Amino acid sequence: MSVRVQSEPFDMGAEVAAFSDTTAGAGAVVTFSGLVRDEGGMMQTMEIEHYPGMTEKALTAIESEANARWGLTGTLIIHRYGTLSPGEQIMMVATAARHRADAFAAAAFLMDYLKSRAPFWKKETGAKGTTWVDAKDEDEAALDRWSDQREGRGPES
Amino acid sequence: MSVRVQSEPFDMGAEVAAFSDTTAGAGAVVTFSGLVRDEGGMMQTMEIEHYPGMTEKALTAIESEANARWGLTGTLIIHRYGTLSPGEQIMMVATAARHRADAFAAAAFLMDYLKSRAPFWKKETGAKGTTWVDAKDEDEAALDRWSDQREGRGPES
Amino acid sequence: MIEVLYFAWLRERIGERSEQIETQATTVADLVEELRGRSEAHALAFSDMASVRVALDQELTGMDAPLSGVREVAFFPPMTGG
Amino acid sequence: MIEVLYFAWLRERIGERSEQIETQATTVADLVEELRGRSEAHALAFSDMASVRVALDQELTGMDAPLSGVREVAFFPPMTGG
Repeated sequence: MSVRVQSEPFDMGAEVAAFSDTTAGAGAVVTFSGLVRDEGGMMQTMEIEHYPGMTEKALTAIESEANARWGLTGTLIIHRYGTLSPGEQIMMVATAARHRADAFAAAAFLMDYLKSRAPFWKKETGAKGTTWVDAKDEDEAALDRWSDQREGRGPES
Repeated sequence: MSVRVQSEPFDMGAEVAAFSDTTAGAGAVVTFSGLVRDEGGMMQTMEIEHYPGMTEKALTAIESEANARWGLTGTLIIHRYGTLSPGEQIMMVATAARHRADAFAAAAFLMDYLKSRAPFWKKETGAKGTTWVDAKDEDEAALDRWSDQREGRGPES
Repeated sequence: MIEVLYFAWLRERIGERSEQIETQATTVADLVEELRGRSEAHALAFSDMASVRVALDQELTGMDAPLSGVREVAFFPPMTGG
Repeated sequence: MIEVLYFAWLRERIGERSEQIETQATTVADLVEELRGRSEAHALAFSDMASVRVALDQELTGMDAPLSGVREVAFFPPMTGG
């Protein structure tokens, strides 16, 4: 388990390679990375604000919950804050498990929780000015699918 | 869209980095990689046989179907054949989309089809001898969830 | 004495990152009522509570949560990470 | 004349990667019946058809598929990629 909150860019390729190397026994590794969309060249910058102290706690809690729900051999969360340009990596999660269904479910779970339960706020500056990104109803709704105590297991890897 | 079938190892980190760089407009990138499990040190080698000619066709068809079902900005499939050692990467898929639900669903779809519909066969050599890996009923069952013409859209990225 | 923190557009509307507040409020909702009285900017920031979330000592909670023993209260809009 | 290919344990049991076959069989099932007669190894390889899959000209199909115009027939166990 590992959580990093940083303003510096990270090297997705190097992170994935390092993560895969450290997950002994894994048969399946899933990664997700979120990028600043360029919106057809209309987006100029994205600023990400966070709540230092709470952010690390919230991410660690989310990661612990994923590890409690699924048989994982490794998890990683990296999230940036500060000013980002289109095409830049905002964040990534990685999950490793013996079987692919666990790795997929855990990565989707981490993302759903991270979207709506970790204290980050995005502000976009584009051709139309500067606006705070609104939370989406469907992101809140996405959490409902995890409300069962345990997920049923899917196909094995 | 890109499909590669090769005996050589690939550099997961470099592949992910290159893939992310080429998916203009993407907000979400999901990757899956399959590794040879070490089975607590009991696994010695894995041999992967395939059907040259049909393999590339089958993977391209699977990739085209994923692109038809979801709004993707990029897909990549790499699958190795030949003799592999524990911990080595067997294969990877990557999907890029504006929204995370599409990227996750497409990656899971590619994996489910690739498991049971691409002409690869695995033979494991371990402490107990050499055996062909049996297809799993749950892998066949996993295909059922994609039998609807189109998947409902999940939460947006 | 508790420390009240603001993030994102709540911070921008109120014009402060944090305030030290001496209060007798027993719940978050009581505290919000008090804060509204501090300035027009505060009143505006807390005018639509459907768009405000609260954390007590860095744990997400609800507006009816009790304040006893709490040292840090944070107000912010719904989170948009990922 | 069609080319018949074998993969994985079908290849190992039959002891050949491919065979050139002159046949009048009209379906895959007919061809399998013919192949069974070629040797004991063939008969053994095709003894449990629940574990055999077939592709005609590199397209996955079923045992009742017609052979007309087909140049390449491949037999193999259920696939285990990924």
